[in-house]
Amino acid sequence: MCRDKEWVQKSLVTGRVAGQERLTGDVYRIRIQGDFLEDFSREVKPGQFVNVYMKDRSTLLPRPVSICRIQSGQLELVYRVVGKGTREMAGYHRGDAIRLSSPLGNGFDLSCCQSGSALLVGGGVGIPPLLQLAGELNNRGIRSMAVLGFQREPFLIQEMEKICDKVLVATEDGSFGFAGNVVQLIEKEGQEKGLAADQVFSCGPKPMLKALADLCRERELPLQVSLEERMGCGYGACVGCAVDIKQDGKIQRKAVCKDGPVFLAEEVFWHAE
Amino acid sequence: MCRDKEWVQKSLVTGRVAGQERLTGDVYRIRIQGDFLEDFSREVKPGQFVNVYMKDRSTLLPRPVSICRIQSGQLELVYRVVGKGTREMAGYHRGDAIRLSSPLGNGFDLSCCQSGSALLVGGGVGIPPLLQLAGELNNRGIRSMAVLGFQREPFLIQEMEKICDKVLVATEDGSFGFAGNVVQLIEKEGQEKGLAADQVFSCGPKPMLKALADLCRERELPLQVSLEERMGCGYGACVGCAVDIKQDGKIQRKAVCKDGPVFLAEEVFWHAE
Amino acid sequence: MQNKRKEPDLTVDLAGIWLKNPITTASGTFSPRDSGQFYDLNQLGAMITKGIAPEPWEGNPSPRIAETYGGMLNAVGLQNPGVEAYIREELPYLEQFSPPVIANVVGRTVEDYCRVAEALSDTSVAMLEVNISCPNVKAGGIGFGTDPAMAALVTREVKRISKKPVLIKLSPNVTDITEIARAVESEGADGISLINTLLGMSIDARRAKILLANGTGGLSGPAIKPVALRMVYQVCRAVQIPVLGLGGIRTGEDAAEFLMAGASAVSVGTAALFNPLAPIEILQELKEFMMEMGYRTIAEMRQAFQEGQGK
Amino acid sequence: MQNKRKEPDLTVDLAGIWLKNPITTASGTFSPRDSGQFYDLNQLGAMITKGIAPEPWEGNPSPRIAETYGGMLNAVGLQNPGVEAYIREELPYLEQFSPPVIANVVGRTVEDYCRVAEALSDTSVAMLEVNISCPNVKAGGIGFGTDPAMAALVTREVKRISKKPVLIKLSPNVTDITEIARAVESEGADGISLINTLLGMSIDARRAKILLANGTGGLSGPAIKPVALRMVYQVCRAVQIPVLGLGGIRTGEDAAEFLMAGASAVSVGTAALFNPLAPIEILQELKEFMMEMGYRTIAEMRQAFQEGQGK
Ligand SMILES: Cc1cc2nc3c(=O)[nH]c(=O)nc-3n(C[C@H](O)[C@H](O)[C@H](O)COP(=O)(O)OP(=O)(O)OC[C@H]3O[C@@H](n4cnc5c(N)ncnc54)[C@H](O)[C@@H]3O)c2cc1C
Ligand SMILES: Cc1cc2nc3c(=O)[nH]c(=O)nc-3n(C[C@H](O)[C@H](O)[C@H](O)COP(=O)(O)OP(=O)(O)OC[C@H]3O[C@@H](n4cnc5c(N)ncnc54)[C@H](O)[C@@H]3O)c2cc1C
Ligand SMILES: Cc1cc2nc3c(=O)[nH]c(=O)nc-3n(C[C@H](O)[C@H](O)[C@H](O)COP(=O)(O)O)c2cc1C
Ligand SMILES: Cc1cc2nc3c(=O)[nH]c(=O)nc-3n(C[C@H](O)[C@H](O)[C@H](O)COP(=O)(O)O)c2cc1C
Ligand code: FES
Ligand code: FES
Repeated sequence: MCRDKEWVQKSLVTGRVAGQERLTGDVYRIRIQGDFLEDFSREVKPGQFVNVYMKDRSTLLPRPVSICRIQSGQLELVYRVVGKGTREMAGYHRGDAIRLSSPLGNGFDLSCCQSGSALLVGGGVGIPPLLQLAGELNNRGIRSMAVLGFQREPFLIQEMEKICDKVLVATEDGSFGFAGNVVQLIEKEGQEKGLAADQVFSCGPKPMLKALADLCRERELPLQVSLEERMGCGYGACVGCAVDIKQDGKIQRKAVCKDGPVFLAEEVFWHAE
Repeated sequence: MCRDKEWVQKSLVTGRVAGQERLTGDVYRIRIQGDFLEDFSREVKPGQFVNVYMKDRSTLLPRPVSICRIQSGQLELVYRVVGKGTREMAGYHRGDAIRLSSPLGNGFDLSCCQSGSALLVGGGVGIPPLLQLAGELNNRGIRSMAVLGFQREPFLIQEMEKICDKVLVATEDGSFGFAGNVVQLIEKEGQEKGLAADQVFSCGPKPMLKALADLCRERELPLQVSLEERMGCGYGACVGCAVDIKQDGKIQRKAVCKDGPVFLAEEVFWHAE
Repeated sequence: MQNKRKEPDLTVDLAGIWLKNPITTASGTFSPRDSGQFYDLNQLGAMITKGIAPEPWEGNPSPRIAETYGGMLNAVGLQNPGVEAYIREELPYLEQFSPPVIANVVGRTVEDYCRVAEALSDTSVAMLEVNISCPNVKAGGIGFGTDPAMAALVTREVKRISKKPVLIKLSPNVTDITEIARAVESEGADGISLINTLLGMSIDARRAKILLANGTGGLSGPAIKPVALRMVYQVCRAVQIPVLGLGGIRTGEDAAEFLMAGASAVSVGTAALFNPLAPIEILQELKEFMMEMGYRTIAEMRQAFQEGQGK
Repeated sequence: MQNKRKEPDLTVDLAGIWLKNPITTASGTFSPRDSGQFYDLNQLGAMITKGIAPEPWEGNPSPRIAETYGGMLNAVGLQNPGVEAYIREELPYLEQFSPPVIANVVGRTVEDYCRVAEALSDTSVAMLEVNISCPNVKAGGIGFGTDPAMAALVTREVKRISKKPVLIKLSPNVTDITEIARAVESEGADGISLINTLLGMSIDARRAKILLANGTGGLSGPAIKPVALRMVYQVCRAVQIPVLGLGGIRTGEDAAEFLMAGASAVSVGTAALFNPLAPIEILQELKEFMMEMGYRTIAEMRQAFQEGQGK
């Protein structure tokens, strides 16, 4: 709709739920079908997200969810149930309608990665966008290793293993893989085997990103992080999703939804929580 | 739930849609199943209604709908789509949940009708409660005749014909039966064949009820009318549904949901619209 | 935290009255005989009854109710049978139940309020809740609650005559709610209730008409919760007397938010209209919420909020 | 009625500016480059841009947004790049589109407002919309819009300096909106916009914390529509100057209600956040509504309401 003018590029679309499965605990994967996916897959960049609009009309604001991958004509989102909106999504069944936006935001910047290898660091529901990223890096002939952290039960491991050279897993409680967090795991791995990566990409909870940013600064590794913030519109209209970004020696308030969600870690002003 | 105290008699229940059909135009019949119907059918009186609670959480208030009949373990409601709530109901499918209250309000007073015959006058979606009433009169051995008015296409005629001795139909546009309104039809019928009824019961749009009230007063026929008003709670808590009732020489504001919806026509203070 | 699964202590003190839990019924949305058909009234913290005037009021003509997005408008116009009928017919019925009765009082003049307060002084009523959202007919119909001086005057006069503790129920349709709150505190109010409804209007576009017969009406329900919560928070920090918080409470967590903001107890209004079981469901949810979070008392929960906030 | 299927004439006059339809974008909820990715901006009646101060403002820290029942709270804090950047980067982009630009102006002092008004006087901006919901730092942070004298002062000074027509955008957080409306009318405002957001608060019960970093925020969206409509109705009857109505408009019928109540045009705010296509969908629905009801012009529709109401 409304693609008549050159600058009118985005739209809202209604997809159909092709399937839904629980990956573990309260984490679900929903698969969505629709004609629009042809356009989406042509344009989408790893790290972009879609707005999911709810049916419960008391909850008006969109829920931003990262694109996990688009495969076999299906858009896959992986999400954790944390509140009203995600609870609603978890109730969708095959055939139900789901209202979405076009892919939004700027994804990971891959222009820096023409060759060499990449380290992908994900925590919990920060992992989904890394799957799409791993696929894209693979397409470009860039080798990648993933370090994935979970509270307890892991998910998306097999999918990542299919694409990445190596996948390391950490769980907080040690129930699976390394007992601890991803940053500890990376440090341990680095000491034992050395860490060779030309670029680090990460998505996950803020404390994890912050610790990773410290580590990467020390090691002089370039790091891109995908941030989260509460949103009003998700497309750049309200400036509701501000993060503090250091650029040109000044701190500037940027919009996660439009200027991000991916930022250079060295430019992020990490507030003490 | 909460039937532990003697005075705790009412509840909210969740039924299942057993089926839904369009009767004509924008008039639908929904059939509802549920264990609670055993209680309902024991207690229900013709002319009572249920509150239907919506799923769209932006529309909070209950929709009052008359009980059309309870038969073969199913509660039947017949309603016209006029706005958000009834549009939602029309979208329910077999198996969907529907949230309802216990039967509410006072039904028609049948204590006056120990024998003899009754005239039932209904207009549009005022007809549904008359079906249940006709059945109850029938059970009590009281003969009834129905005069039913519609804008265009009639509905519930066959059901009424099965129970009533005679059913006369009027449509505004003359597309079916008598061309005109029910009051005109009653007058015509009365002139031709005489109108013998010990009691008149009616439900329908206010102008119809008012005209009928005038007619019945002239003919000295006792008339009970079922009224409508916008409701807050539907169970007597908010006094939102006031009608003016003349009692003991004074005009009193009564609650349609609790003191009605059925009132004696001679006691209703008919405001000029 | 330990004691995670132990039932919390829900008792609260509201201006000197002990309530077994903080859930009360908002005035005008509760009818003992009718609400009591859905749940056992003994479960309530307190029963707040509809606004009572010295004489019967017939209220406004219908339509009195309009649904709005996430809320409703009402223009019932404080229909009530008058204080004599209340004492004769309502109170004896209420006395069957254990929760204290808080009588909501309305008036068109200061004398009106005083007459009701006087008449209720020797009854079983535990407390008065004086609704000052009513228009003052002697001041050209300006609401008592929109002017600090008038609010103070009503408070002073009612306090003088009443043998019962007095809550003053504030109107939210003001520029500075803390100014009104301080005015009634300084005249001796034992506590403050807030909020009453926001003034609103509904138009039926298809009929090209104002929907309510009265023109405007009072907006209530979940839609107004953020305004109510803000005002409760502000007033709790502006005065020393206890606050009864209400406005849009629909869930146990909603109730917890008002209690965290500083309310001593809460009322459930519109939610009880669209769900007759709301008061007891909210009570149950509040209990479960406190158990899940490990709060043993309401005070402890409020404390956690104050410490988290640094205020 | 005849002409039932003929397209209605949607043009309106807003304080001397001709709009091809009454649908405009509410300030702060519209970004030309971003909103324009969803629909053709040329379809709009007018483009109202976000609040602009004389210097860049960084706004409040995050979280700035909280969802509420049927609405939302925002505490963006009027982040903006300042009037120079606006003239340099925003206006040239806007000039590509045909609808007039209405620049929303914010300030912390009267001088702030005047500096922006002056800077915009020789630009392509068609009109100013002066947001007086800002706190006046020289008056202890009291909102300009909550005091008739301060509202009048801003109006007088901005009118003196501006070569453009001036709408004053009122805050709804006042006891008597008509008092403020009359005050700004008497100082020469060309029109009035209302309403801005209601002051609210949100608490995250599970974290026992206030949700917004700023503490309070502005409530907007469908939840507030009844309050907005009431105020638009009241102000349209209190002043002679035209009114731009907004607050919770989400559908074509919502827009029709504000136009019936007396608004010359309307703005779509929060609805455009939860549905980026809202402005043009509302426009389409309004057109269809008018066709269905047989209204040929906005004035005819308003007339029908006034006659039905007897006012
Ligand atoms: C760019 C981006 C990508 C994301 N991708 C994913 C993903 O792939 N998988 C996943 O599980 N989660 C993801 N999230 C987080 C997800 O948006 C929230 O968990 C979700 O919005 C919560 O909605 P709710 O209604 O269940 O929770 P509620 O707490 O009921 O939501 C209330 C409001 O707060 C907002 N909100 C709550 N938590 C968050 C949060 N963490 N971030 C942003 N807004 C929040 C909601 O959008 C809503 O407006 C992403 C967030 C962002 C910003
Ligand atoms: C006692 C009683 C019995 C009824 N029985 C039937 C019946 O058997 N079949 C049937 O089709 N209709 C019946 N009605 C009317 C029915 O309640 C309304 O048509 C329905 O509430 C409209 O809801 P809506 O959301 O579709 O309309 P909307 O216009 O969107 O509703 C908005 C609000 O107005 C109220 N409302 C709108 N129209 C009416 C009305 N006519 N009466 C009361 N409230 C109204 C709604 O309940 C809601 O709160 C009855 C009404 C009453 C009072
Ligand atoms: C139908 C109705 C009637 C009311 N009557 C009264 C009243 O008599 N006295 C009073 O102080 N408040 C009255 N109120 C206001 C409520 O007690 C309450 O303050 C307001 O509705 C906000 O709370 P809520 O959103 O939980 O309903 C009434 C509200 C409604 C909806
Ligand atoms: C995120 C956001 C930012 C806003 N920024 C401004 C602003 O800069 N200037 C202004 O006058 N109003 C601002 N407003 C208020 C809106 O323009 C509008 O008056 C209000 O939101 C009510 O309308 P709505 O319910 O349609 O959103 C803002 C509102 C929101 C939600
Ligand atoms: S959420 Fe609106 S600009 Fe990012
Ligand atoms: S609708 Fe509440 S008393 Fe009738």
